[in-house]
Amino acid sequence: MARIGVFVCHCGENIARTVDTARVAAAMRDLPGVVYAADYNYMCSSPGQAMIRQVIAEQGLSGVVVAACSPHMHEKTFRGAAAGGGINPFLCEMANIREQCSWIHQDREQATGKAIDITRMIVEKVKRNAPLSTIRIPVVRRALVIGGGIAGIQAALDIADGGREVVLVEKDPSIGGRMSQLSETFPTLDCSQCILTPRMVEVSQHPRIRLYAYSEVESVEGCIGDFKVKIRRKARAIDESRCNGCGACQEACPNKRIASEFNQGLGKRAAIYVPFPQAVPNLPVIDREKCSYFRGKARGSKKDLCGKCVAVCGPQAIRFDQEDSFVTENVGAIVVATGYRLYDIGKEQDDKRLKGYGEYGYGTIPDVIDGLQFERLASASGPTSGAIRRPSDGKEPKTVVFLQCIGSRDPAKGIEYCSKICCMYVAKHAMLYRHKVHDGQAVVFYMDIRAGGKGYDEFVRRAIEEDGARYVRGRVSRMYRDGEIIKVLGYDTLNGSPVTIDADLVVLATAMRPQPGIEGLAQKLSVSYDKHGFINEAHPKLRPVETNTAGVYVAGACQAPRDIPDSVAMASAAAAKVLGLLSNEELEREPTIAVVNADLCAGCFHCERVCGYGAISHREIRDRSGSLIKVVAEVNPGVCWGCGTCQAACPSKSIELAGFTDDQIYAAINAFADL
Amino acid sequence: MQELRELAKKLLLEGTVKVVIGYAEGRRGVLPIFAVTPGEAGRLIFDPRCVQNLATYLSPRREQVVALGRPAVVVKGCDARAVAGMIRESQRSRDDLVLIGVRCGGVLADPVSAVEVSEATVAARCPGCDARVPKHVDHLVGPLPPAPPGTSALDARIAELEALSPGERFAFWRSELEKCVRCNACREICPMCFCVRCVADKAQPQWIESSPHARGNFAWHMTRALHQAGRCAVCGECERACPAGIPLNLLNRKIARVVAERFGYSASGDPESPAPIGTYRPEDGEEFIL
Amino acid sequence: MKIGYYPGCSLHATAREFEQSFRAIAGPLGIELAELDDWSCCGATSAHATNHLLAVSLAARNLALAEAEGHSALVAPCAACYSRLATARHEIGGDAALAKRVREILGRPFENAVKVQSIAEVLRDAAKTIAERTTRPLKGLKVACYYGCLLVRPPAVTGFDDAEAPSSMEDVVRAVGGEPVEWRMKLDCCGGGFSLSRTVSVLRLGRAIVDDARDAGARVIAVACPMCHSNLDFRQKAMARSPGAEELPILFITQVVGLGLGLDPAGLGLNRHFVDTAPVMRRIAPSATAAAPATETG
Amino acid sequence: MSEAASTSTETGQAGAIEPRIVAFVCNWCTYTGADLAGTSRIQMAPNVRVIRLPCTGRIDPVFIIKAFERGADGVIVSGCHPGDCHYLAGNYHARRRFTVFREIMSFLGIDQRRITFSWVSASEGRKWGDVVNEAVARVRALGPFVGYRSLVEKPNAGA
Amino acid sequence: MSSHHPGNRHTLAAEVREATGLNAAGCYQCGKCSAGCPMAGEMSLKPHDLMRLTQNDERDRLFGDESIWLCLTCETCTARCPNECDSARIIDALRELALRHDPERAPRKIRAFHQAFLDQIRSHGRVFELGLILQYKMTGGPLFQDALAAPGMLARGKLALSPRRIKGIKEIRRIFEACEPRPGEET
Repeated sequence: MARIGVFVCHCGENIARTVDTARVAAAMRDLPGVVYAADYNYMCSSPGQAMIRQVIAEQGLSGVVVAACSPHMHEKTFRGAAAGGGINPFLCEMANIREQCSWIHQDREQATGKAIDITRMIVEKVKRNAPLSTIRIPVVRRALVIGGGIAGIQAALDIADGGREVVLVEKDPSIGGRMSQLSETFPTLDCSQCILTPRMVEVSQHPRIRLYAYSEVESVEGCIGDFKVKIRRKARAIDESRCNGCGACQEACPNKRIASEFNQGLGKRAAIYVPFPQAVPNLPVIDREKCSYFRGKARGSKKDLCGKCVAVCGPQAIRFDQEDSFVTENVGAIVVATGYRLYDIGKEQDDKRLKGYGEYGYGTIPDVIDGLQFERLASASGPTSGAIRRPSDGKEPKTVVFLQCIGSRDPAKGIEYCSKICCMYVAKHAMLYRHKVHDGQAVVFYMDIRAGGKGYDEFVRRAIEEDGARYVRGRVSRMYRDGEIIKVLGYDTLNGSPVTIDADLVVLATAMRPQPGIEGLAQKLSVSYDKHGFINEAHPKLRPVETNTAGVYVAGACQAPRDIPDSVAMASAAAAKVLGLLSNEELEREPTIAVVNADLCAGCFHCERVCGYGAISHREIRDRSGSLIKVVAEVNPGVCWGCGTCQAACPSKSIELAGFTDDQIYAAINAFADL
Repeated sequence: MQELRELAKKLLLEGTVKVVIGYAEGRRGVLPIFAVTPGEAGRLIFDPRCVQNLATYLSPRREQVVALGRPAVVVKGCDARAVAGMIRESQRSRDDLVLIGVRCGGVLADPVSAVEVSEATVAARCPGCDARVPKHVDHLVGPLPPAPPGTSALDARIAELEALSPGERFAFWRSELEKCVRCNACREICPMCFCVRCVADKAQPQWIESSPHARGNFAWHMTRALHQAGRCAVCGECERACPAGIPLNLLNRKIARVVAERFGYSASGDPESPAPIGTYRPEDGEEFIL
Repeated sequence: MKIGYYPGCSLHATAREFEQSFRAIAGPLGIELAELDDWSCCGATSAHATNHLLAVSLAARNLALAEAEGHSALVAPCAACYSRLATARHEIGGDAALAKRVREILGRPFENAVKVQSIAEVLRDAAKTIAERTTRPLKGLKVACYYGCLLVRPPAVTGFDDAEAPSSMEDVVRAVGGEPVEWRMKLDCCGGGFSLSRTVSVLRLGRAIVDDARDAGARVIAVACPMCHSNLDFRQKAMARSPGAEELPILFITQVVGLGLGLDPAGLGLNRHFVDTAPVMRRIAPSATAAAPATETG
Repeated sequence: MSEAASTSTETGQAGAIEPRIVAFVCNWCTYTGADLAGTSRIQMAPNVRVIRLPCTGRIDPVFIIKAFERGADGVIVSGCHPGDCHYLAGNYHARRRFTVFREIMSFLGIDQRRITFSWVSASEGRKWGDVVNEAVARVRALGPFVGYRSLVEKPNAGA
Repeated sequence: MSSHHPGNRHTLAAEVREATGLNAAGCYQCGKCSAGCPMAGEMSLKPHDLMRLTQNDERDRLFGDESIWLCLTCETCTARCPNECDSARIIDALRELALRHDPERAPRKIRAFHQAFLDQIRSHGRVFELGLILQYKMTGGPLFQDALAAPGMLARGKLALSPRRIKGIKEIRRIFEACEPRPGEET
């Protein structure tokens, strides 16, 4: 039989003015199971709390109800007092007779009646409260970082320097990401590779970083503190232990006419290749689509296949028979940093909402390129060794037109959002161009200049005032090839006249999009993403680097368009979160979580469908002989946040939310009318 | 008919399945048959009298049937929906089932007295059926009979009820639900009622009053309709099984329509299609919310 | 294939050769044209420029007629009529209130169930048949396919072809062995309805189009719109021409197909044009006699 | 027949006593909003008893049935606005659940004016007051819901 | 008369929205429409200006200018508008509103042409082009300008000499009446 103590607070005049607290206490005294009820001036005062502790001891209370202010105000206080009195804090609850009674009513009679009802309902609930204890989950104190761009590199180094082991997974043959393709960076115009390459080397040499390049996350199991991640190591067809990175193989390769990904198709590479000289790891990879050995093999041709690379490889590192292999890593936290790609204006799109730009030639005009391609043209390590030459005929363009917002802020053919970095890199491009082609004219078509950031607007002004970039406010309606040049038909909305420019080269600042396949990865991690595929942060303001899945964090341009400083800042923030998490042996969580009654669970998994946290897993129940009886739902206490949506969704009520069980709520409803 | 029997025999002989669940001539009309031998498979029939939804025998609750081993089951379009539902809710895996779809021209409201489908004899749910050719089945047998004549009496009745005032509807259902004796036949026959312990039998706390008065019955039938939303195949078995003759399929059909109209969802035969309850769209309608 | 046919006013007057040639080729291509009984004007620019509801209703009347006659698709060769009918269908389809109002105004059953097709769409879909039936391949005839505005814009309404890089008319020209040229102005407006009310604009726009086609090496411009045709054909004389530049015949796409099918030029109404079409015939006639027997066997 | 008349067949004597209303609200938005109403001293009808739940996603329609059985004349269900769920999407799931349950109740003849659904955020104390007052007014007009409670009795001529 | 308070439901933008369901506020003045407009050269107010003035509720400047009447509805602006504004449709609506606002403001020639054209439909159900040309020339079109053309047209059998009236002419008239802007809709 329950032994409940009820403490009714006057809160000075705040409650007592309109509620007859003594009558409330008296009414409670009449309830079965209530062994003590009293009213007092200030329950939250130390005498008030002492009173609670004392009564618990004297009366051997099994539950405490404090009828006072809102639980949001003092639940912690009184649960502390209850604990002090020697009972489980979750056996103490508050009846809100101030904010939701005395303060919103004047009629003393009605207010008192209502206060009695409110308190009675809580008393009935507390009779059915169960002691709960904080949940503790052991933490595997290592982290996984997905993506080896600048964000991933920064996060990995910060975590590793913080003393924790890091597993870094990169899908391409080398880390470095987009930043390694850039020539200079705004707003300082320092060389991108000069600042990035040392970081890449650091990663490769760091004792606490395990790098899996040319690898992808295959599957993820477990939860915060204990993820089991299966990683696919794609076959390079190279024995990494033997290869010394001399590069003789790519010299020997007969097939050197393949468009280079690193150079955005502006340069060529061989079928066996190191993506770029500073690649980390400095290992070649064989492109099986293009390699004549593998193609011959695929055709099943019998005659001796090409092996020129094998012939020249001193350490005998070429392994045609190599196949994808798998490793499983156990980590406690995961950082997603998969970065971005650029919108392609071609007719074929991977998303039906995107249309491409017919008015700009659907990408069929050779001298219309995108921002990353221009980076490669301007880069000293690029196909033209940094000389600005146009793709079609290698001539130096004297007039270069830059178009901003291509695909961005364009719900009709692209995406509605602003890609954020274009204003800055277009200004940078205009400058670099002028620095390299002194008699050249850069013309920029823009809608707005968004240069918020330290030294950003000054940078854009420099492009205009010192480097003579001509900024025209307006979108371009159409452009077409006219012999040697490209006719660009635009409009200057500031002086109200049409503008037609004969351009030698056109550079499109195309929108930033998340990497293809991001949805697949997000689903493996059960993190949510927006309709564009960007990973959703847990809270847009207060939890910017967390995701809806505990233990999974996000950094860089896979969350939204970001420039380098933002990405690095985010990466360090995520790293700090990870280090915080990994600083504990165990992590503590609120005990108000869902629990499955395995006997009653029919395994329909409605709970699993409504659980946004992916806290529900399948558990097989077998008899002694080991044969399967049934599969039931199971709640992962590390992942459940206690919203209780699963319980309402369960047809047979076989899942219960601790602290808000059906029994407790039923009791409250039952008690609401004193019939 | 022959096609069906040959197929069943073949499946049994080559050991693809251990039992074929189908319809056969019984003493007092058509009965379910569990054919385990080619001989028994020879008794299989399908005609408008085959009203039963055999999906219910796939429920894990039916231990004797489970014990027979891998089944093939004869399904009409509506029945196939139920099977899909059971698969979606992990009661059965698609691979350990063989589905024999039968093309259907509607079944009889009362298979005992009538034999031919006519506007007068057809089951209320059949006219306007969009699943006369079962989808997502392994085999499809029989010719496609002409579509059942007329329009659905169910929809007509629903429209009548909706035209009434709440008070009048309340009175109508009160008079209907007072008849319910809580024999649970509706639950027992329903393929989707596979809970180990039905919420109606839960005692601690007892959400649904167990005594068979109208109030407990309202609670039961409202809860049942809610739990069936988006799962019910509107096969009408519950209504057929009800000894009190309560028009349960009115409610089933009504809710199926709500789910279709509000969430653009219809219980198709596709196990892959998501359930409408348990998913959501941010832009779902909410005109009833202040 | 039987299809509802909405000629529109121009095809019974200034552009009667458009109708004449369409009817002439329909037979050989196995297309049965069922002209709507008692069709009325689509409302054209004048309606939608001044009274939207009127524009939609006038067009809708014809859609309703087609529905009543049991057609699933309706072809409107005149690009302007096509645009008005398709737009009405689109707007009514997307606006229940408008649909209701239009139904009241028409006072006849109307489910908005008829698909509206342009001539370019119909001929493109028949390209295979056209190629098979071609007896007088237009070898070496350089054709500039002119879409103008209403055939492919706005994409939300038309949608059978790419709004910025259409290809359906080119496909048709290729089917009859002609040589479509790549040019820039194929989507630029000719001045449309200003033919009478603002001739200066029409001449300016028309000239740019004809010049660009000529520069691109075209010997003839193929059109699918009576307004484009009269603006480019009837108005061409009045356009200033750079010395030495010869006039450019303007053919309806149906006439181009007709020539390919070996039909008699007069029967296609080539004689009705203001710009002399003889040069076209001279270009293709020799190849025709050569090609005829070859294709008989094929 | 008119709604008022119809409800009388369903409820018996209209407007006899003070209506009793149960409110099922989520802890993070509406409950906090109700607290704000208190701190802002926004006066409202005293007929509502609040039951606090973590999230609207936790609110099971059987709560409503039980409330009516136990003498509630009306029910309020309120939580976070779409997109504001403190958890992830509890309110979205609740919205679908109640979209269906409303139709069921309405089809069975339970006058939907007895049930109020609302989104009330932590900052909408004023709105909470309005929701409460309007709900009370609506239910008062309909009278006590004896029609439902009395389902236990054998039918009398009136019902 | 319409007040100019933003948000007032009688603003031009609000009326456009009522007539078309389109939101003129969607225009962010990028000028792509004006850059591609074949008539922009002849317009004193370019397409994006028209959108701007609509947003600002500057009726008098809009309706006092002939630019809206120079739109050919070639739909280039609509097809290329990055923010899906459908300017062509909005300009149509502006013309309609302008006529209600003050018919005399519309350029005589263009108005006369539209009038003549609609009269043709009203009286025959179809457009009898010779009649159209004649009426148009009478009611304001430049006389004789195209006189040279007509014979050519006739010679080529391009002009019917006598109008043909459709059977459903009553229906057409009814449509015209039903679509007359009601006084209630005047702003």
